[in-house]
Amino acid sequence: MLSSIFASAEAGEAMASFPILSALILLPLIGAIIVTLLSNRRPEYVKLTAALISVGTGAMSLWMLAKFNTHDGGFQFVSQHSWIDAWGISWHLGVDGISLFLVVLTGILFPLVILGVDPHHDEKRYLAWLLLLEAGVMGSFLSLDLFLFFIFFEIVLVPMYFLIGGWGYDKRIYAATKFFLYTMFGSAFMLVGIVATAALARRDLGYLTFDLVKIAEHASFATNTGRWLFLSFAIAFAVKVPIFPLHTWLPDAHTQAPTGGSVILAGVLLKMGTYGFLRFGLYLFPAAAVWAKPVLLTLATIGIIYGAIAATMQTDLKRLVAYSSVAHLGFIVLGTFAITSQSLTGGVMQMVNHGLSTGALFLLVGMIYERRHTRVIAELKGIQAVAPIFAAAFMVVMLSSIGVPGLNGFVGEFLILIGSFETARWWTVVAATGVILAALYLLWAYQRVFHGEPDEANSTFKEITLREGTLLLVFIGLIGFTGIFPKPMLSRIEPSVDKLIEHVEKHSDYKAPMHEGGHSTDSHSSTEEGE
Amino acid sequence: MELFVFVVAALMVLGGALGVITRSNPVHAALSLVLTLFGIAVMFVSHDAQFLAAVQVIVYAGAIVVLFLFVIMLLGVDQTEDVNIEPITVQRPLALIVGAGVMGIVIAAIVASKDLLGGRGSGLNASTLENPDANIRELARQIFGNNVFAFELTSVLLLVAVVGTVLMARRVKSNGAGK
Amino acid sequence: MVLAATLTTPEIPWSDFLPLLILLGGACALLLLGTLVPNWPRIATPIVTIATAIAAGVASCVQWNNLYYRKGFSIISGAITIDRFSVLATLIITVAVALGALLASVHNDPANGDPLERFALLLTSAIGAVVMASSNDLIVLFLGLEILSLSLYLMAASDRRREESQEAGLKYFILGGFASAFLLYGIALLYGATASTNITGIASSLDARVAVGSSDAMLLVGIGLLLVGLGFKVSAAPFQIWTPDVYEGAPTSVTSYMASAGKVAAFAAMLRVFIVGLEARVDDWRPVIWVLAVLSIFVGSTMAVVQTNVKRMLAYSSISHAGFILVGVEAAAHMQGNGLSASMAYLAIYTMLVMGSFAILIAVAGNGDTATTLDAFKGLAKRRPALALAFSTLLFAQAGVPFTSGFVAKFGVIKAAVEVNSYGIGIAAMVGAVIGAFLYLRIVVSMWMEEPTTEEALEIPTVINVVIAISVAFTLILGFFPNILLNAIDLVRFAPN
Amino acid sequence: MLSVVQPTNSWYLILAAVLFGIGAFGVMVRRNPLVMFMCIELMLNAVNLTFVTLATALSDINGQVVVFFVMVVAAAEVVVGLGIIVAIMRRRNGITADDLSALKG
Amino acid sequence: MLDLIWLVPALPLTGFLLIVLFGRKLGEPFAGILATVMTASSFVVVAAIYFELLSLPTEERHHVFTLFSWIPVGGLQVDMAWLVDPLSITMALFVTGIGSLIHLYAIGYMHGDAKFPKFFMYLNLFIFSMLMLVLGENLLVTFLGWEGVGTCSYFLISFWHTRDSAATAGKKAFVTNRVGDWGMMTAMFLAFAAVGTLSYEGINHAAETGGLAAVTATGIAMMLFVGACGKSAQLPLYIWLPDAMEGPTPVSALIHAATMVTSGVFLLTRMAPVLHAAYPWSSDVIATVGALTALFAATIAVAQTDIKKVLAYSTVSQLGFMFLAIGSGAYVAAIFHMVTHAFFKALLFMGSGSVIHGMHHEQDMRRMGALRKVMPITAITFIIGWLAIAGVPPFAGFWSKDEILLYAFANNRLLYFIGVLTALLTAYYMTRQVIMVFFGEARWHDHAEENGAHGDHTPHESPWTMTAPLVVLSGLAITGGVMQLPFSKETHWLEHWLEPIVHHSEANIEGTWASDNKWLLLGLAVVIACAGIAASIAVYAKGKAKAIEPEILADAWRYDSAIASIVGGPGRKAFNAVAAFDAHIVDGAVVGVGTEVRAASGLLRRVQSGLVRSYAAIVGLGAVIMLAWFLLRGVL
Repeated sequence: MLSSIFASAEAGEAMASFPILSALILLPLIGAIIVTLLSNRRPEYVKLTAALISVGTGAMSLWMLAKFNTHDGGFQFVSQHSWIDAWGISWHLGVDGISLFLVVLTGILFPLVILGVDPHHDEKRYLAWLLLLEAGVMGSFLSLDLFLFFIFFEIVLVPMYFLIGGWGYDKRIYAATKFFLYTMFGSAFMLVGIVATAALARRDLGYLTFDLVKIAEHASFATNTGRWLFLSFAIAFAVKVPIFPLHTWLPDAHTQAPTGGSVILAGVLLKMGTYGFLRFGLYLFPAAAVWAKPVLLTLATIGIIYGAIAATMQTDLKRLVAYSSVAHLGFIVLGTFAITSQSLTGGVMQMVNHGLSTGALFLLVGMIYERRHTRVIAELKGIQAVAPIFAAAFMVVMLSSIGVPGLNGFVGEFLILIGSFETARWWTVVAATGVILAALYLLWAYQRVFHGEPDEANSTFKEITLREGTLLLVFIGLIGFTGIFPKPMLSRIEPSVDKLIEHVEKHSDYKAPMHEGGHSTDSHSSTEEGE
Repeated sequence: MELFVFVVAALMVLGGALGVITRSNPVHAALSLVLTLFGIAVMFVSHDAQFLAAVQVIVYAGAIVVLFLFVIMLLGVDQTEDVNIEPITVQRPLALIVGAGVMGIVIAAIVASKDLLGGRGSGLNASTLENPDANIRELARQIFGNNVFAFELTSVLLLVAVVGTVLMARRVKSNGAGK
Repeated sequence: MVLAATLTTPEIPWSDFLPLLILLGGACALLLLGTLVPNWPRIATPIVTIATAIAAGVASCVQWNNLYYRKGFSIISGAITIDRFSVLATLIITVAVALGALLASVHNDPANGDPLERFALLLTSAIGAVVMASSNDLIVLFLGLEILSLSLYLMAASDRRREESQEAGLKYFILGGFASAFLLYGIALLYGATASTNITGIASSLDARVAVGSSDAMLLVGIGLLLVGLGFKVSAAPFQIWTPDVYEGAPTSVTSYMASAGKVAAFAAMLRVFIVGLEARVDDWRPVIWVLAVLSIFVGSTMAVVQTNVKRMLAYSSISHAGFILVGVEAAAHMQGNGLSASMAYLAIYTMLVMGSFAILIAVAGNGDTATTLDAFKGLAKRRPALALAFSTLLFAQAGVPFTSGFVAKFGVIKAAVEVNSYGIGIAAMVGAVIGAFLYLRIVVSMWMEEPTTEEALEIPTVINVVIAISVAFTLILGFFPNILLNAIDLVRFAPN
Repeated sequence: MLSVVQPTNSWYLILAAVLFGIGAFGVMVRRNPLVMFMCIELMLNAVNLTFVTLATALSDINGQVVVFFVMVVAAAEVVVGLGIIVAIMRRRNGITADDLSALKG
Repeated sequence: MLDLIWLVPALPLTGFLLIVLFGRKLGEPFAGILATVMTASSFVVVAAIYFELLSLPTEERHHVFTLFSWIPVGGLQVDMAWLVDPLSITMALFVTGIGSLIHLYAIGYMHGDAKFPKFFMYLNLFIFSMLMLVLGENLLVTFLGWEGVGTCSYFLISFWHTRDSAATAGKKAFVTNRVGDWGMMTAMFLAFAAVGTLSYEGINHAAETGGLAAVTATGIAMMLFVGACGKSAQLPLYIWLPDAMEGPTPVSALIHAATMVTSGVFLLTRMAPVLHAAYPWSSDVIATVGALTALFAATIAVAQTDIKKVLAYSTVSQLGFMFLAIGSGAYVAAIFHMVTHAFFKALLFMGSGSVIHGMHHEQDMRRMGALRKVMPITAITFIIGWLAIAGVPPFAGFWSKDEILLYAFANNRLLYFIGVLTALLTAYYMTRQVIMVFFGEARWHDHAEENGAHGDHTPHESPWTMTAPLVVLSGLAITGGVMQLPFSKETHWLEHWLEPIVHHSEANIEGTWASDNKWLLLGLAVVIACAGIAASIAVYAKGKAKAIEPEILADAWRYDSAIASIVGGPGRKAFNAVAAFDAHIVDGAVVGVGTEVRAASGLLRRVQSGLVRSYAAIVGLGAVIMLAWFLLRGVL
């Protein structure tokens, strides 16, 4: 296994002569510094620089996607340099099918936000924070070192805190502080867990290292120790995801954050939690993860229903979308801990899907706010009559969020459910009812906002502008494409997922259900004929 | 005899101490402090620490207390402080707990490990008629021998004291900034 | 002459405690020149002080190198020990002196009289601190502590313009005296129990008397009293009570110095006494350290929550930092792992952080050293963005945000604790850190997200900028490349006894 | 003489402990800084007595040496302390410890 | 020729996309024409394929066309593929056929509507989705169409979205359908878990070869039936269909009569082998639900006064018949009735649409009457439709209904009698409608002021675009029965045609009493129909007896309103309770911690009194406690 990783590392080197992953992190970081240093006199230059840098990062991520070796489930483009050798910490980056699309999504979302959404003051600082944020997010998706992951996971709080607190709405400071402290509280346990993991792994490895792969492959933990360690990680991720009942920071943060912030928050930040569950839950503590399955499945299911119900009753459109995130991420967690090829693949894909559709929803809500300076559903009415195109865009995004086949949301959701059904039958049956509720709260909201005769406040609602249109078109294009032709994604995600499942099976008594052809081989053959 | 000395000295010490904490007039307090110091000095003698006893009388009673009195007079703060009222609630009971507590615990500890202290050790070559300065000699050896570093440090300490007094004593027109 | 014949003085290797001599020399030179030289320029005083400090620092660096060949040794019949530990502490202290002097030089307000004594005291206090850090004898330790404390009392009270300053001085003095009485009593009982005041002597006698069936209540109570005294100096809860008032009252430059050098010296002493001297009784005192650590962290961070004066906030945060260092001590008390180096690293990093933070405080507080309330920081980002950014960096560092030295420090102690399986204290510490973070966030909020109360530009003296720059640079560089520090500090050891 | 019970070292130590306790108590109950300061002196003296007694008990002169140093410290402390007190008293005559509570909370 | 199958869905899709892009420019009527042409041409292709299939021997009438692999993950390999076989082609035929007719009709009906192009955009999208549904090679592709038609129906019901009732109706339809979708998804999960594939072949093959445990099969069947109930408006999920009449009439004709609502029947027929493999009681459940729905809806239809509501309830009722057939194992009959029903119900709907159009959007039958004079074509065609649905020979409805009743009798007498009763009612209420609308005296003058009221108030005949489809359909309604004539085995053309699909699971009633005396039953059916018509004439034309239209029937047995009140009352309360719980309990806990810390801080601050002496006391206290510990360690 390890050897295969290094093999792929070489492959990665061969493919990428220069360390693309490090570049993905450092470019935005440097960009942030440059932007800070630029003079305030020529704001347009500031914006231009930021845009260029983010676009550059996005391009690199796409290039990486192109160069990504589909059939290899291991880590690619691996770059490893010793960093804090005193503590056995190394700058170890790598990307596999699980993180691949999250990285790409990050690479795509940020330029869109930077180009598409204006802060209303202090643009320079705003952009600097955004770029810093991008660096942090990239880092946490790419790190293969526990310590490295933690610091990226943690550093992300700072720019997000400033974005919410500096450019948010009326209750922004409360929301920002809540977000910061709540998440920090979660990671407090993870830090202890990380150190403990390394310290205990030392006994098996003989040397101190925080290297994820080394620990996961070669260290074994006593049953109870493993469970405690898993728990310490789980708390952090559960807060980040967020899983019921640790979710209450999210509505505030999402609602108070500026549009760009919400998009990023929903688009990629939450995924750091679900991603963490995969990478540092299942991969690092397979046995414990299997042990914790029932609890997490239950919480996830509760989250799905609970989030949906709570969303239905929201009076603030943005808050409604925020609660819908709780429900959607419940699906992802469900898929993660059902541990089947389909559910995991679907989970990973759903991370991206949710990023796209909810991100787009936040954009649209932001546009509504730009026009009407309110997000209160009761104050909006009959917008479709005056702005049909805007309404149409909203409709498409909404349908993808509801999970209508042909759009991306469905593929992920369906895979999650059909996969989970095999190992978590009853949870899935209950969770599936969330599909009904999703239709309920979104359609109801849509009806109240867009249908009916517009009152005079809404009758002047401005139709979508060209810039907004193009921005949304990108989202809708991706939504449609992945819905109709998800295979390119799936075929890249699945090998890694299968590898992960094998890993879990190897290190625990868990056995994933097999169908004729089984997961790995069959899928690979299919991917072959796919290319 | 020994017992008698101890009792007398102990009475002086305790009486003085109580005086310090009860006398409402600082001057009286200072004077009762002298009483305690003398009592201690007596006990030093009965422990063959003649040199220390002397220093105790000279430095403490002679210098320090005088300094106290001097300051009291200088500042004219000899007005009495009403010892019967206590502005801070639960201060006195608390103080009692603490004082008695520390006292009790230490005493308990001492009693518990009495056997370590045994009787009168004989290692100290006490001053006798034939060599009256044995104690001083011994002390000197120690101070200028093994403890020479500490001794040098005391000089720094005094330096600080001097500098400090200069710093504090210098009159500055306080332009009430920060008020 | 009879006496001279019988007196045997230990040989004194002057070069081995060169830093001390340099500091002393500096102090004397300062006083003499300052008083004797006619129209001695004001500016010269800080220069001499800083020069002395730097010289001492260099000397200790040299010692550090020499220690590659000698693992550490105690001199002058075991009065003080020269080892990596003491040398590192010395180094940190000298740095603190240099920076403290820089900051103090800003306080040269004519209304405040001739600064000469204040700088002299700075140096003498440094002597005391260094002695404490390297003392191998409880008496020496006590003297060092007194030198340090007396100097600090005076420095705290030295701002004659602000009554708070004197109040702080007196409070500090009375409580300090109270505490050192306890410490001294502890030394006495320890002496009674081990027949020695020498730390290594105590250690050996403790190792020797394991079998003795007799109760050692006296020893333990002695340890307890000792811990009271030292706990007071490191301002560990519940002995932290004096800290906020004194830190707030004292001149800001002095506060910064107290918070750094004072803590370093006290912790160094504590580590040496307990780890080296009282190792045999570790099971008795480690739990107490545990409690003190957790208490300090929570008391510090909790009480900071509702403060409105930034200077006081930092005082409280220093208490919770003390708690974190105690976590390191607790880890070190397991006599394995690297709690020792972790705590020293924390002290080093914290010194730089605190210097920078207080430097900014001075910058904002203005000449009167009075405007330290939260309102004074409102909208600082609008008035001086760079300053605000620097302060935010330092605050986040104190909160333990990654890519800052503060994170390295916290991570270090947590790691040390967890490596020796004391998970409880690790988790408690981290949770406490979360509460503490709120305080830093509050300051950040008022700097970035609120409107300035005043528009008048605030001009910042160059020296302050220098200190801030140094501190921030240190914070960030260490945040990204902790190796620089860690590799060195991992070498920190006590002299083998 | 006829054998009356002799005071052992413990007696002295206990006496010292009592003295220390009284001193500590005094610090807490007295309001006049000078007197509080005297109480601290009491505590120091208690320690001195302890040292001397222990020196005898252990037949080790070092105990007395320590006392010597303690006295120096005490002297220095007094000087400094009185200096500070004087500085304050100059400004606000006749204040008590309780009046010094500008810094709190 | 078969390979052109891709054209079938492609054409409507193209139409959709074209209108999306250029709809505004095309405008009226070209957008409509484009859409119609697209649908019609796709009908032509289907017809061609149909004939090709006919030319092939039975066993070769089964072709799979794979576009690309849609969702391949591990064991789950779902292709975007079409299955061409008699069943799918039959469906495709009448979907596209009737579809194009309705398109044509809509050009006239939607004349002058501001969103004319958008309407046809939706219609084309719907046709596309419907074709995906029927042509799907596996459950998932069908589901794609399934959801697609649902969404389109949502769009079209709330087409006039400024009307709140329309908006609400659309939402209601979507959400209710979602309940069904839940069932269908669960069915898919079960199927995949059991068989490891979602393709019809795979599943049916497993079912036929006993590779599917009875319990699993039952589960799948029941879940599919839940789905079917949603789409095909069976009890208890039918409630959305009557409201769906808020949409434009062509929509009602196309979606809520002819095509979409029958997809449930189609699905169950597709999965017939699974039903067959399931426990017998599952079929009984389906049959019973069907029969009850039929009766239930029929009783309601009796008392409706809205011309479209009557047809809506009759649709529900007729769908009930089809499920009765399915439950009785009469798959062919079900399909047969689905087709004929498509003919005459579409016809009736469009007729009513024409009436409404002529009456300026008046829908209340009490304000009509004697319209046969002013709109003759509509009247005649409508009457043909009426005869067909009433079950009068030789019209199409008669044959299909009779076939169903025959099987029902063989299967379960009780259900048969329910069916007969329903037939009676059907004849009754349809006659009632015809009389109220086209006969009697004209009642529209006396409501001149309230009704739609623009220009003249005298109703007028509709343009040819609307009447032409009526004519065509009436033709089909007359002759539709030929597909499957009971006279001899040979005349069971439809049955032979569908042989490959249903041979395994079709119930065999050879030699049962029913099949032996089918002529008797046939006669009975005729009698029933006539009786119903006669009764209705007696009541409404001759006024011999008083009309029995109890309010409770008009209100659909209060069922709908009951559900509404539950959802709006306790349901809403419960949801609000959850929201409140989240705000106050869950978040309250979090906020609570914060306030607690503050409180503690305030408390500790009071200790920090600024008084040296109390500080000393605290230090001392701490010391005492600590020393106590050490003492204990020492003494013990």
